[in-house]
Amino acid sequence: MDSIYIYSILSMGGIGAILALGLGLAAKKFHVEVDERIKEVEKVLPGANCGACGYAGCSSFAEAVIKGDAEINGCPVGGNEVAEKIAEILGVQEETNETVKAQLLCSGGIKETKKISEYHGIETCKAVNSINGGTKSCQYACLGYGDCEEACPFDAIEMSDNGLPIIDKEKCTGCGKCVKACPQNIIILAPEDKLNHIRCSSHEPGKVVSKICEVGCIGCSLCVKTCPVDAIKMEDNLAVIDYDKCINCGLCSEKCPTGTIEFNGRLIEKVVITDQCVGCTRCAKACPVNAIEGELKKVHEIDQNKCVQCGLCYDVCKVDGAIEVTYKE
Amino acid sequence: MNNKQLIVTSNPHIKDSTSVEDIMWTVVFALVPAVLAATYFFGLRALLVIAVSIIGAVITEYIFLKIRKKEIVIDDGSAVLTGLLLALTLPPSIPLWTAFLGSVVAIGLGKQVFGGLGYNPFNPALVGRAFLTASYPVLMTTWVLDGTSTATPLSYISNGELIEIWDLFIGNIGGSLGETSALALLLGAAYLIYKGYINWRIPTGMISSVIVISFLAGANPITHIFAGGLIIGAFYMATDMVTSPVTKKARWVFGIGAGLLVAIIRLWGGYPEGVMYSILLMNTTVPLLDRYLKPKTLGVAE
Amino acid sequence: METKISKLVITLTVIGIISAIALSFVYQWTTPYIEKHQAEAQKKAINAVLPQAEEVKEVEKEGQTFYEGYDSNGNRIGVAMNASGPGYQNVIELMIGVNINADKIYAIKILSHEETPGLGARINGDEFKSNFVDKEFGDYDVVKRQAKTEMEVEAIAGATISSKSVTSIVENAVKQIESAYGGGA
Amino acid sequence: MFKKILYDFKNGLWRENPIIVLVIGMCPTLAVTNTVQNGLAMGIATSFVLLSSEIVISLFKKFIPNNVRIPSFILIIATFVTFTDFFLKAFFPDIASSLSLFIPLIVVNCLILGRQEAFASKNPTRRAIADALGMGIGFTWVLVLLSAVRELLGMGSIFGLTILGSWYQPMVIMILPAGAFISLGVLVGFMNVLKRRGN
Repeated sequence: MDSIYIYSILSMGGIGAILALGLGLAAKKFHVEVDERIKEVEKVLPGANCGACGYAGCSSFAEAVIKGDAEINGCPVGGNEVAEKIAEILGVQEETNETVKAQLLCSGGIKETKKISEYHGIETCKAVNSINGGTKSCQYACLGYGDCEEACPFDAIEMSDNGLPIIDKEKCTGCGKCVKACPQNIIILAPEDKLNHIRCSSHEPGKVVSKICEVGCIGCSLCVKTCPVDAIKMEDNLAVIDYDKCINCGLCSEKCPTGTIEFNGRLIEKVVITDQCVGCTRCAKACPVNAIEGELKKVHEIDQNKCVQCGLCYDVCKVDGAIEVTYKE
Repeated sequence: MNNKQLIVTSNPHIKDSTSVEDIMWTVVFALVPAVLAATYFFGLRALLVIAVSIIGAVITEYIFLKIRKKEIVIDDGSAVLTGLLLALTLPPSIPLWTAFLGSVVAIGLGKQVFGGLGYNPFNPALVGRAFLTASYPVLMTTWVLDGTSTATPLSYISNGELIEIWDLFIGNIGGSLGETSALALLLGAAYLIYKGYINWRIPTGMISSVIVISFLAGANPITHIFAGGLIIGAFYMATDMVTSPVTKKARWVFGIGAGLLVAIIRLWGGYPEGVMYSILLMNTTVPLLDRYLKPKTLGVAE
Repeated sequence: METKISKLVITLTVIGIISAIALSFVYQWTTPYIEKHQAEAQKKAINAVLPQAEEVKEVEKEGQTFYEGYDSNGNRIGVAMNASGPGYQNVIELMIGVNINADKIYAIKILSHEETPGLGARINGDEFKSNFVDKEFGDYDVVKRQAKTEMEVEAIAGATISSKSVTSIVENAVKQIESAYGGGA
Repeated sequence: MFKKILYDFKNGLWRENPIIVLVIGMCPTLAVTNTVQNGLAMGIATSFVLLSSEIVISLFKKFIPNNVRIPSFILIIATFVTFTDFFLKAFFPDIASSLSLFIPLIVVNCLILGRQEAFASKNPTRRAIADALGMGIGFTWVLVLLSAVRELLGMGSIFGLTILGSWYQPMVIMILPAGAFISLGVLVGFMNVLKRRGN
C-alpha cells in the first residue's frame, strides 16, 4: 500500500474520530432538555412563518405554546383544525367557541354622521386622528381612511362606499392586526358565535349623539333593561355588551330605538314546553325572568306573560323535543 | 354640502405651494449656464449628448410608467433633470448611444425599479454614470478638448503637472461636459440656494471636508475644489431631495462624509475621481442617518 | 434520542476512512495528468519568454528558482523566472525572460491576473507587453502618452494602476536576476 | 410511484428551481457565470456532486446518527468535490484554471447540503436520484442562461465564439460581479412574471 493511502486514512479517519468524540462529549455535556412537544407542535403548524400570531415564526410560536405564553388557537392561519391538533399534543381539551372575529363598533359612515371639516393631508386614519379626533362630527366615529384595510394581512377588510370597513367573516382570522391599527379603538375581537353587537363607541350624551349621528347609542338604557341576563351595561353614556354573558337572544337589538345594536340571529316568537318534559327543573333555574314553573319530575309550564322569548331554557334543556321554539320571520 | 367647511390638516404642514414640478424645472433652469458653458467649450456635440441623454431618460420613464400602469408624469421634469445631470457627467466625446443607454439605466435601474420618483435610494443620474463607467471604462475615461485628447485636471494633479486655476474655474479644461466650468455651476447653485431648493449644509460640509483633507495631505485645496465633479456633485447631486437626509444634523454628516470619501478616493484610491462613488456610498447611509440624527422632540417624556 | 459516543466515533471514522481511500485512489490516478499539464504550461511560458532557448535548466539561486535557457550550442542565452506582485484587484503573476548577456528583457508573459476586464486586463495584450520587449534593465517610468525614451513604459489608457503594477513586478524581477547572476556581468 | 418520481424530478426544474425560486447556491451563480463555458462546467460539476452525494446519503441515511449528521454529510460531499477537482485538473485543465477555487467551494454550496438535509436524508434512493437530477438540471440551465446573457452582452460572444461583430462595444459591467447581480435580478423578475401568467 502506498504511503499516500496510509497518510490519508490516518488523517481523515483520525479527524473523523476526534470530531465525533468531541461532538459526542459536547452533546452529553451541553445536553439541553428539549421538550419533544415543541417539535410536534411545529409539525402541525402551517409552516408559513407569516408572523400573524405575533411570534417570529412557526417554531417560536410552538415554543411559546408549550411554555404557555401563547394560546392554543393563537395561529390564525391554521384556525380550529390546528388548534385541535395542538390541543391533542398538549393533552388539553381545546376550548371550543374560542375563535374570535373582528367587529366594528361603529356604524356611522358618511351617510349617518355629519362631516364638519375638510381634511387635507396624509390619507391615513392615524394622521387624521391626530387632529382633534377626525373630520366627522362624532369624534368616536370611524375615520374612514382604511388603516385597518391596509393592516389586514388576509384581505378580509374592504372599505365600503359609505366609508366604513366591511369585515369578511370568512377571511377574518381574528389576528387582531386591525384592532391595533385603528387609532379610534373601535374595532374589537368578539367571539365568533355571538350575534349581538353594539355598533357604537360614542360616550357623548344622548342629546349630542342624536344630533350628530343617525345610528349612535343615545344612552337610553332600554337594552340594559331588556337584557334578560344582564349582559349589557351602561358605561359613560354608552351601552356595552359583555359577550361572556350574552345568550344571543336578540331582544336588545329589537328594543334599540336607534338601530345601534345589530343582531344576526333569529328572534324567537314563542317558546312552549311539550309533554316530553321530564321535569328536571333545569329550565326553571335558567330562566332569567322566572317565567317557568313546575315541580320536580313533572311537566313544566311557561308563563307566557312573563316570558321574554330569550330562549335560554331551550339552550339548557337536555331532553330532545321538551321545549319547542318558534322563530319570527 | 355647499356650505364651507373648516379645512384641517395633519402635520407636516405644507407651507407653500411649491410642487415637485416647480423644483425640478427650476433645477433644470439653474443648469442652463452649465449647458451653455459645455456648448461653448466642447462645441455643438455637447448639446447633442445632452439632448440624447434627456430623450433616453424621458422615453424610459414613459415606458416604465406605462408598464406599471401609473399616471404618466413626465412633465414633472424629474426624468428630464436626471437625463440632463447624467449628460453633464459624461465625457464630451462619448458616443451618443452610450449616453442613451446610460439614461435608460439611470431611470430604469436607478429609479423605476425601486418604485419611481421618491422611492429610489440612489441618485439615478449617478447610477447611470456608475453603470457606464463599469461598462465602458475606455469611453468614459477619454477626454477631448479642442479636438485633441487630454488628461483631466485630476490626472494632471496625480502626474504632478500644473494647471491654471483660472482655466479650471471658467472651465477651459478637459473633463466631463458639465463639471468643468465651476463658474457656470456656481451661478446656478447660487440661484437654487436663494430659492431654497437646495440645502446649503450638504455642499458646505462636502466641500469643506475636501479642503481640509487635501490641505492636510499636502495637496492644493483650490485645485481640488474646482477640478473634477466636486462642484456639480456637491450642489446638484448630493442635494437631491429624494436621496439625501432631511434633518440638519444628518445633512452635515452626509456632506462631510461624502467629502471625506471624495478626498480619500482622489488622494489614495484607485480612481482619479471619487465624487460619484462617494455620493452613491453616502446615499446608502441616508435612512440610518435620518433615523439616528432626529432632532429632539419637544414636550415628550423621555 | 441519546446516541452512544462509540457509535458516533465509528460512523464518522468509517466515513473518513472510506473517503480517504477513494480520494487517494483518485489522486494517484490523476496526479500524472495534472503534473503533465502543469509542466506543459510551465514550458510554454518559458518558451514564450525565452524564444531561442533549445534547452531549459532549472536552477536554485538565493532561494529563487530560475530557468536558464541554452541554445543548441550549449550557450546560456537567457534566464527566466516567475514573478508576482500586487495588481489592482489581486496578485498578478507573470513569467519574465531576460538576456543577461545584453542586460535586456526578452519578453514577459502574464500567467494569472484578476484585473478589470476591458481595462487592466489589457496588460495581457500584445500592445502593452511589447513595451518590455528588448527593454534595457533599469528603473522605468510609466507615462500616459507614447513612450519616448527607452526607460518609459506606455500605460494602458484608464488602467494606470495595472500598468504600474506590472512595471514594478518587472523591475523587481530584473533586480533579482541581476543580483543572482551578478548584474551587468 | 413513477408519478411521484417524475414530480420530484420536475420540482427542481421549475417550481422549486434552486436559483430563481429557492435562491440558494448564489456564490457560483454570481461568480462564475461570466462565460457560458464556465457556467455550463460549474452546473455539471455541481450536479455531479449533488447526484453522487444524494445517492450515497440516501443509501446510508439509517446508519448516520443524528448528532454527526452534518459532519458526515460534509465529509461525503467534500469527497466528491475533491474528486471533481482532481478530475477537472487532470482532464480539463483549461476549465479547471478558469473555475479555479470555485470548484472546491462547491463543498459549501448550500444547494448541496440543503438538499441532503431536506431531501436525501428523508427519502428513498430512487426519489433522491430524481430530486438530484431535477435540482442539478434546474441549477445548470439557469447558470447557462445567465452566463449566455452575460457573455453575449459583456464580450459579444457565446462559448468564446464571437457572435456580435466588431461594431459591438462590450458592456464590461456584465462580466463583473455587478453585472451578475443585475442580470440575475432581471431574470428572477422575468421568471416571476412568467409564473404569474402561468397561474
